[in-house]
Amino acid sequence: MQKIYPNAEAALEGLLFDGMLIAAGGFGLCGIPERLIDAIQASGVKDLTIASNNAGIDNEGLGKLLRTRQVKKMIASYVGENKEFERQYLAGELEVEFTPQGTLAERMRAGGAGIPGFYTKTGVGTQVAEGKEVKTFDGDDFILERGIRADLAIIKGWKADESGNLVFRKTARNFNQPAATSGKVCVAEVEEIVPVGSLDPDSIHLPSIYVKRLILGAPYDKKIEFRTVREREAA
Amino acid sequence: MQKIYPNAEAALEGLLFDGMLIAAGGFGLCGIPERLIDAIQASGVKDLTIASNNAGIDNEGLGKLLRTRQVKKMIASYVGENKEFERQYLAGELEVEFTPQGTLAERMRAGGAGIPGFYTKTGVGTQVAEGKEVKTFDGDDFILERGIRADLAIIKGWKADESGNLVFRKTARNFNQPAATSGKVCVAEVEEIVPVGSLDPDSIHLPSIYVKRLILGAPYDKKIEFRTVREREAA
Amino acid sequence: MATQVEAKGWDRNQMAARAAKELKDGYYVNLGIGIPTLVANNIPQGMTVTLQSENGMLGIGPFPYDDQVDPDLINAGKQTISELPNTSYFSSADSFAMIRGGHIDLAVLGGMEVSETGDLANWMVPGKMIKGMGGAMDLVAGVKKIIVVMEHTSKNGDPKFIPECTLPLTGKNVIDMIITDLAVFQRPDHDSPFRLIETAPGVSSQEIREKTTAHYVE
Amino acid sequence: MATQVEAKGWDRNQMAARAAKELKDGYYVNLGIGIPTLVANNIPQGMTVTLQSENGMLGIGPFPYDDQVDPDLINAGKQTISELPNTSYFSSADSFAMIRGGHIDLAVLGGMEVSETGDLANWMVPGKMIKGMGGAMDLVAGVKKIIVVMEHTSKNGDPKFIPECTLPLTGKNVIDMIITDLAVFQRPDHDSPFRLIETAPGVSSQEIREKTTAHYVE
Repeated sequence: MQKIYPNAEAALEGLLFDGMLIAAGGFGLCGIPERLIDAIQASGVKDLTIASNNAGIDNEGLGKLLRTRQVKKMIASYVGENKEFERQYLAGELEVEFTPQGTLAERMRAGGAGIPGFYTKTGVGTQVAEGKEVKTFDGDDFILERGIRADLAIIKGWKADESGNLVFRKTARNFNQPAATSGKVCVAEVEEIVPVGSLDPDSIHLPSIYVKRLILGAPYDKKIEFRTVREREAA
Repeated sequence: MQKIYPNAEAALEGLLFDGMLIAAGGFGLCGIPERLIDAIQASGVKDLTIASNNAGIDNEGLGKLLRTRQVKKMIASYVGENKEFERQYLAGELEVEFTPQGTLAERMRAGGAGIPGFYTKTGVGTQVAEGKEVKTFDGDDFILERGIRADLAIIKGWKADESGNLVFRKTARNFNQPAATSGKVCVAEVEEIVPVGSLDPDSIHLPSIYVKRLILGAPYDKKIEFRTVREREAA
Repeated sequence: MATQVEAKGWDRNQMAARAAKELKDGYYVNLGIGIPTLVANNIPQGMTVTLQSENGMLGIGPFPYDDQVDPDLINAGKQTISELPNTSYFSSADSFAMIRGGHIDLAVLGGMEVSETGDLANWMVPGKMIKGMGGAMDLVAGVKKIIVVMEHTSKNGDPKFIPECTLPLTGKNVIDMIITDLAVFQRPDHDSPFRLIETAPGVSSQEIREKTTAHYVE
Repeated sequence: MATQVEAKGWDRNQMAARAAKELKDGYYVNLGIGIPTLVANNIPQGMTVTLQSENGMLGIGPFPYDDQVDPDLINAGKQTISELPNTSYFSSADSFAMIRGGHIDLAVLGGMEVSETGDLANWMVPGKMIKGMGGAMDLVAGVKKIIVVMEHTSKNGDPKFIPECTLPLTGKNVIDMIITDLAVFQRPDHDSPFRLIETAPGVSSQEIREKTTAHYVE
């Protein structure tokens, strides 16, 4: 069983179709599946619905797919820092389902865990609750949110072994883990592929069962949105 | 902020009351919070409802609390291998809420995650579904299950740092992780307490926020229910 | 007659071997206790099959050598086991997210009764001590394909593949394939009837008809 | 008058310092962007307070030195940060399980409007580009205690602590304490009215009454 593909294009072969739902990992530009986004752009697949916390920035991340008008709808919690997004949204060319960040993460996790719906207090009494079932548990109101089961999940990891066991690095884990589980198929790109047995079995963030196809995406030129630093005290 | 207590009795001080709901980690006799169970037995607290996958065996694990009649009700998925349990159950002295193993794990996880209810296909059309709301999502029936928010969670870990970050070892993780999150307060016992900074921040199974009190429970004489081995081939 | 049946049907290991024919390269599989466990010994050479244990492990290895027994390393049957190079551990919540979420390709379970519409009963007998369903209800509800391996008839000779289960259900309309000591039944989806696709050596279709009360096609 | 107010009220850092007085030893805290971030600079010496970042981190350290900037290590505001010896990382799903589940002791957020019944509006202005609520709705719904830090009045001098929010809500009946540049309001529970418990140096209760349309007790 070979999970390793030579490149992103090969790894996505046969998985893309117009109108599909894709779950994408990443938070801002941290831990985004760059190679896979590039290959989706190159494929020309269109009318995509994408579930992702953010929508990239102009010309970075999912911003690339917005620029080429391949996206019909975004399910996201925060879409600032993206002028083309703003233009399409205000022109009514792009549909957006604003979902609270935690609800979005849980919707992906639920979809991947066979849970079609769950109740949360997040958004009760706000626009987010409109059209949703409200149920009272122990005297408090909660709204019903739906699990997200994506046709495809695209994620970026740090290291994977050849069987597909995968680990993330620092805050680049973010939505990559729940997005991966939400996909009927998950394709992962990583910075390093290591032999089976190299990773600590107690410290696998994403067991191999979730990683159906894998590519080595390195080298990466990781982008930073806000570079904030402090001065070193004089010795 | 000192989380480390000298022993189980001290760590439980002020947390126990009659009629309380306790979530306990462990699977069979693997990864059970032995020291804390002993201290609960010694405290004499009674009318307990305990959510735990199993109920121990005679004189081991939660079996100890059954023997002393401190348990009013068990929420469990499998209670074999326990004669005293069987006796009390058949005599109507002990109430049991049988919950499918995955539903029990998810109920703990949900309770800890602020989710009072979720839908699952597990148990649809069976006795487990009796009295529960059924809802149809995309043509399939699901039943509503409730999150468990315990008054106290007791768990067994492998190592913790002094701030409460905790890791488990191999299959001893099991219910310890979801049980920990389900507790309004979680008390953990571990085999080793290490200085802050000793554990890999990418590999913490239970972040310190969940561990309110901590004891060193070592040395442990870990029990095995079914010792199964293979022969070494002759050289 | 019962002794005749045992002589000419499949034995436990042969039933497990028959179930193992349903494995495919790359499959992630959960095996129940009893005959299903024997499927692990019948994985074809060169095929990668990864075994899952509900208590939080992917990549179950064989029983350990005597000096490598580890109380922290057990399977869902609470037996000591060993790990493999591709093993990963996770919590029970994550384990059943995997199961319930449809990520496991195949589960092989034992059964007391299966109905002609694919209901399974295998967790309790009214009047006897209830031990609990463990993870069985989650497995049948979540795993992509469910195979039941069981004797064709009870010790009294009563059929176990029947029109409707008499025992409390583990799952409703969940079984894809039934492997008994005498025959194999399969259905392509959960709306279709089971079809008799195979009989054990020396067993006739006629004999299967006589020992089965469930409706099935041939 | 506006200039007078600024002269005699609390400045941004003083507002953050006031919020920091609500910290307790052992607290786990989430700080929003803007003034709330400054609370981190005001944690009393010797007190252990662990900061959470929604994107999956407990134990936020200070901004990194220039040569230690790591693109894989950012806070929820997408700023580069550093880690501490007690840091742990986890997924966004686990992060919000922590938030929604009531495990975080305190969150300090900015606000556009707060109603007298504790509603908060801070995520969108109709007619303007909507950027999204990010994690704000989850925080106000899940965290044990919510403090809003905001200017007492808008740039036009309009009160921001008002009878009912005019902007779309972030959360209904969720705020426990309001710290403005002029005063502090608090309520013991979500059924009680807010009480004016403090005014900034040089600010009278009379002035607060004039600049507040929300009902509160003194």
